Amino acid sequence: MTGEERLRLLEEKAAELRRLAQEHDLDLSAELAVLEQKIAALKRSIYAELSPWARVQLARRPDRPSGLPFVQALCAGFYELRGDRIVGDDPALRGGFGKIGGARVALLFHQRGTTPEEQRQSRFGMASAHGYWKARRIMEVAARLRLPLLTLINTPGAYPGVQAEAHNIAGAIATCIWQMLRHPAPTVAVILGEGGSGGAVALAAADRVLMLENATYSVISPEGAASILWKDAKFAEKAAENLKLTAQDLWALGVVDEVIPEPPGGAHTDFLGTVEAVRQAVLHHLRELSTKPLDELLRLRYKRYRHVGSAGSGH
Amino acid sequence: MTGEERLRLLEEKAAELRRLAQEHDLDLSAELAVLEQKIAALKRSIYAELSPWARVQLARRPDRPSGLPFVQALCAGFYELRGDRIVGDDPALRGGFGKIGGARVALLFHQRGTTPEEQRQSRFGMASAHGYWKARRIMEVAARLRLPLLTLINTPGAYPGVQAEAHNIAGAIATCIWQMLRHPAPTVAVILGEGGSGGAVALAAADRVLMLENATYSVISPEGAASILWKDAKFAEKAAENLKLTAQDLWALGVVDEVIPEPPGGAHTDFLGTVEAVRQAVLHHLRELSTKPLDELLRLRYKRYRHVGSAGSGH
Amino acid sequence: MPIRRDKRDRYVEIEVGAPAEPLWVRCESCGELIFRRKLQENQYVCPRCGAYFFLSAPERVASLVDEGSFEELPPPRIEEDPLGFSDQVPYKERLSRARVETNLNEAVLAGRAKVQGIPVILAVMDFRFIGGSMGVGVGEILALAMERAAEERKPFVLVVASGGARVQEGVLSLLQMVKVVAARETLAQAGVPYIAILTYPSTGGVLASIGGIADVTIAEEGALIGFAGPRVIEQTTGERLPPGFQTAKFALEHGIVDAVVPRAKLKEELVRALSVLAGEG
Amino acid sequence: MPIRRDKRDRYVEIEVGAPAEPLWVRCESCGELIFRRKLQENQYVCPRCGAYFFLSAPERVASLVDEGSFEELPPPRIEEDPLGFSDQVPYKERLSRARVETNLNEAVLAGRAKVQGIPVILAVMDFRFIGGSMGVGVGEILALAMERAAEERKPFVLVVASGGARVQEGVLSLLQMVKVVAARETLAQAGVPYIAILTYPSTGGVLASIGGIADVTIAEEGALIGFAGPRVIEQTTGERLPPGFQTAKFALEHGIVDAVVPRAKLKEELVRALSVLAGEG
Ligand SMILES: [Zn+2]
Ligand SMILES: [Zn+2]
Repeated sequence: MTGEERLRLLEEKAAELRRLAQEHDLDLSAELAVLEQKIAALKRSIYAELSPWARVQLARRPDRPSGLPFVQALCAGFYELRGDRIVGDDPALRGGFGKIGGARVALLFHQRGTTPEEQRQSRFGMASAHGYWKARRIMEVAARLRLPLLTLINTPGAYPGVQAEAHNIAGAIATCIWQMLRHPAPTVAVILGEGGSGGAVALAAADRVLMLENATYSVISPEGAASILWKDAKFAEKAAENLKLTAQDLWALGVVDEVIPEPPGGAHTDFLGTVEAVRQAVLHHLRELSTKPLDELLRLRYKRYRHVGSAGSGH
Repeated sequence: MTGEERLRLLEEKAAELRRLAQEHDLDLSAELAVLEQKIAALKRSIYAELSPWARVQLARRPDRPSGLPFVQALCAGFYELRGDRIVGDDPALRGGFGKIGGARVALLFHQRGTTPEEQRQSRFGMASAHGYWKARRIMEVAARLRLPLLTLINTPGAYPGVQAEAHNIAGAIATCIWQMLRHPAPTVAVILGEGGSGGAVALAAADRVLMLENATYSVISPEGAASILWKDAKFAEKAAENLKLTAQDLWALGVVDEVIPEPPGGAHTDFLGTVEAVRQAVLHHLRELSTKPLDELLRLRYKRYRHVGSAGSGH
Repeated sequence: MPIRRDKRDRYVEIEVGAPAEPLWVRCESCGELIFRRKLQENQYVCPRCGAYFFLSAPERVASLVDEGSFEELPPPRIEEDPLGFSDQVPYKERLSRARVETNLNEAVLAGRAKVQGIPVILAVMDFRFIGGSMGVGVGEILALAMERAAEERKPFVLVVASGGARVQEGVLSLLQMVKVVAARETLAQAGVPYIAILTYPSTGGVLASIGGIADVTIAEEGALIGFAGPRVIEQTTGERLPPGFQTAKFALEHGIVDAVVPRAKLKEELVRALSVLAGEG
Repeated sequence: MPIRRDKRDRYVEIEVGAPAEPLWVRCESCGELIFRRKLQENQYVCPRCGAYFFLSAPERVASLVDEGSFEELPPPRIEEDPLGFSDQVPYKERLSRARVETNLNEAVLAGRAKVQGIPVILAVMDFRFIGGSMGVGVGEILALAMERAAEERKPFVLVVASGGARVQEGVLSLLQMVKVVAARETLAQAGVPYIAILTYPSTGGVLASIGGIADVTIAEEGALIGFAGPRVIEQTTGERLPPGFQTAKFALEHGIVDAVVPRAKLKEELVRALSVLAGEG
């Protein structure tokens, strides 16, 4: 029996006990406490030393906290902006204004959807050219209003389609990076799930980059790397190890500023707890950044990215 | 016989004399000189006090100096930029870089075309949404390079089409006006032919606005005004008078800074002379503007447009 | 003052009637005869078919602000009829008539107001006043309102209802497009938010200037949003207009507006935007 | 090193051969066997059918600059193989092989040069070097070159020939996209012009960063310009690619580039742009 199977069995037992206790008005709290301790320990042991490949699977779960429900839970009063003012509105990349801890922020985030219908509609969070042109537009609004910018990233990558190319998705991504680097207020990026290549980095050129414990951030999907470099998609697991795409590895490389812990079973087991952990981390960094004058903020932002990967960088 | 008919007759006579002189090797220079003096005097008397409606006709002539040939004659080494980077490239609104009198400038201009094929292709100078989005893009490049901006206007108006609306032509025009007002270098607009409503004003929010003597600048075509206000397009001539659309009237209203004289027969009778007159006027204003620090330039530009039409403005 | 559309949600007839106040009004869309009071209670939306009727600027103000909170800004001094324009009727006479008919001084009404307690500067255009057209007067009122908003650091809210530029003021009205964009830049310089509400109609020079570059753009459900009128497009290009062309939904689908909201929910939507955007902290 | 396309100008096969120097080369497009010297004289364009062959970075430099004017910038010190990456071949070994095969240190060559007397900073990518991919080394060379251009107030010219990011450097290569955009901003701050020349191929993370935001963008006639490769698009979306998809002409028609120029006219085009843009006065 695998760890996950034993876990499921224990969880079923606990549910049964709870039902019994309620139906027959019994006090089984002691028994339940013991069982719940066992469950927690088992979860810890299962998820503590997850392989990169296992984290890739966790990061891709459709029930992973992200998208509009996440933003609505994170903010007091999210107000959405739609449309790039030129081509259309992309449901895969969303944005607007919200208040976090009383402060106004502009937000940009990927929408993957949880139901098949939602996922189809938002193309699993793969934003097209007009999604990134919209992001540019929203960044411009945020710049005018001097609002801090918060991005929440969860995408397999930018959408590879004919219309996307016709509307210059490459230029749109480059423009988003550029606009983020010039943003006249603090910027924080949080990678919630999958941080897939160009589609992720377009929203990740921030003053601070945070990652959830089981999120990934990579130049290419492990499957893609496997089929290009090993000429066989079956080497995805091996590619995942080589790519150093976990939060822990990226923290060690100095690419990520903070790893936000997830509950033992993964973020999807505790939506509100995850939201709260992200809120606290974001507020902490926004507060720190807000003490810096704008010119210093821009100078530090430039320095950070100018030297990424150069000898001597990292923690 | 009308003045124009007499003029044509005299010009035919002069041509005949020249042919005779050449074919038979005769010296007819004295006779020709007298005839040419008569022609010049007649032209002056015909064009000196043209009615607004007559100027509307002159401004619309397809052989009126403007567009790409004008820019190529005006500049040393015009280099064209194409495309809005999102939707496409509009042949009706063109732009790029050139040198005038040794100085680098960015240019934007309408292309009407002279042959029917050219006119069809550039929609008679009616630019669509992507034309104005391209203009925005070129203004952004010019702003980065701190280049003065010169616009050469000759359009019946923005293109009224389904695709233009779908790509937000209204927002594109508004954005061009906004971008011109923020341009971090001197800006000069020259109305060469027709300055038709929103399609013209999108490129006319400049530090200095110049007009050729027989150019027009109007909120609506005389025909449009006639059919809306008089419910009859036949009142176009009357509308033209009421609209105060001539260079002379607009100079008196303080909307235009300089009226550039045309040769007696109209700009189309002397392409290179018109180019040279425009070049001198543009250089004069650019030189004057270049002495002002940027913040004063922007302050004066704001003031000019903030108070247009308010009590006490004008010459 | 009903707004008519054809069955494919395209052609639109604008009728600005006399300011008579009959007890009963006929809905041009469904033919229903509606008790005027009832129509008013329903915010001038036909209770039977949902068709939108025009709202006057004072009615629109009342529908959006906290009761009694609207305080009009002092009107600017401007030179009227700068061109001495005369068509079938002298422009001065048109102005006088519009003033009598609407009980307004110009095609826009601007003032300080509170929206669910949030202080704003609000400007509302009135289509009944020479088609809500923008001449020097409208440009001046809008520019003053935006400058006030920038100074007082209050969000600027504009309700657009305009056919475009005021033809009778010639190029001076065209240049009001530049004036209002210049004033809009002072809002940006001050970091003050600007919310536009596009209604029926939002077209021409007003959409192609101040109406087209808000931070947040909300379309009322019954809005017409476009640069050129449907007739002009058909006549100039011979193109067939697609169903729903230039409707609020069309604008949303083409990325031109942030939301489409029924009239009854407009205040709620505005409050949602303002409560996130207003205030420094 | 021929570039192949199908008859509808779509599918493209990339073949980076060994650096052998046979006397004769076969054109994969028309089958012609061409004398190598002849091909070289024709700037690696098939004299029979006009198909484009790859140009190495040194060949490209020679084709654009005044003879003898190129002076390479000192190479940056960087940590190689930062992730200790190994697939079928360790990354270090791939690097060594590429260096031997190309006689280059990295996939880009940057230096000072003169183009018809106009001083520029020129960077040229080389597709033979691990697909012209951008890792830390390429990012660093490009960033240094742009900083030099900003300092010396010389136009920056970049010839793109890249399949995208260097996969073997993981996220560090992804973040080179940000690095080069940051350096591009220093050019903008200095008001120094940046001209990009897109060749075959200009794709992925290089096009979606430094390649996509030049002041002037010139496409070589044989270029492939796009974010995602044609195969990826077909496999992910099931879409049929239109004829001429992602060609230089496609990019021009969609407003993505300023000009399409045959290889033989590229220097002339560059001179035209530079002579207008270079210099302060
Ligand atoms: Zn009805
Ligand atoms: Zn061949």
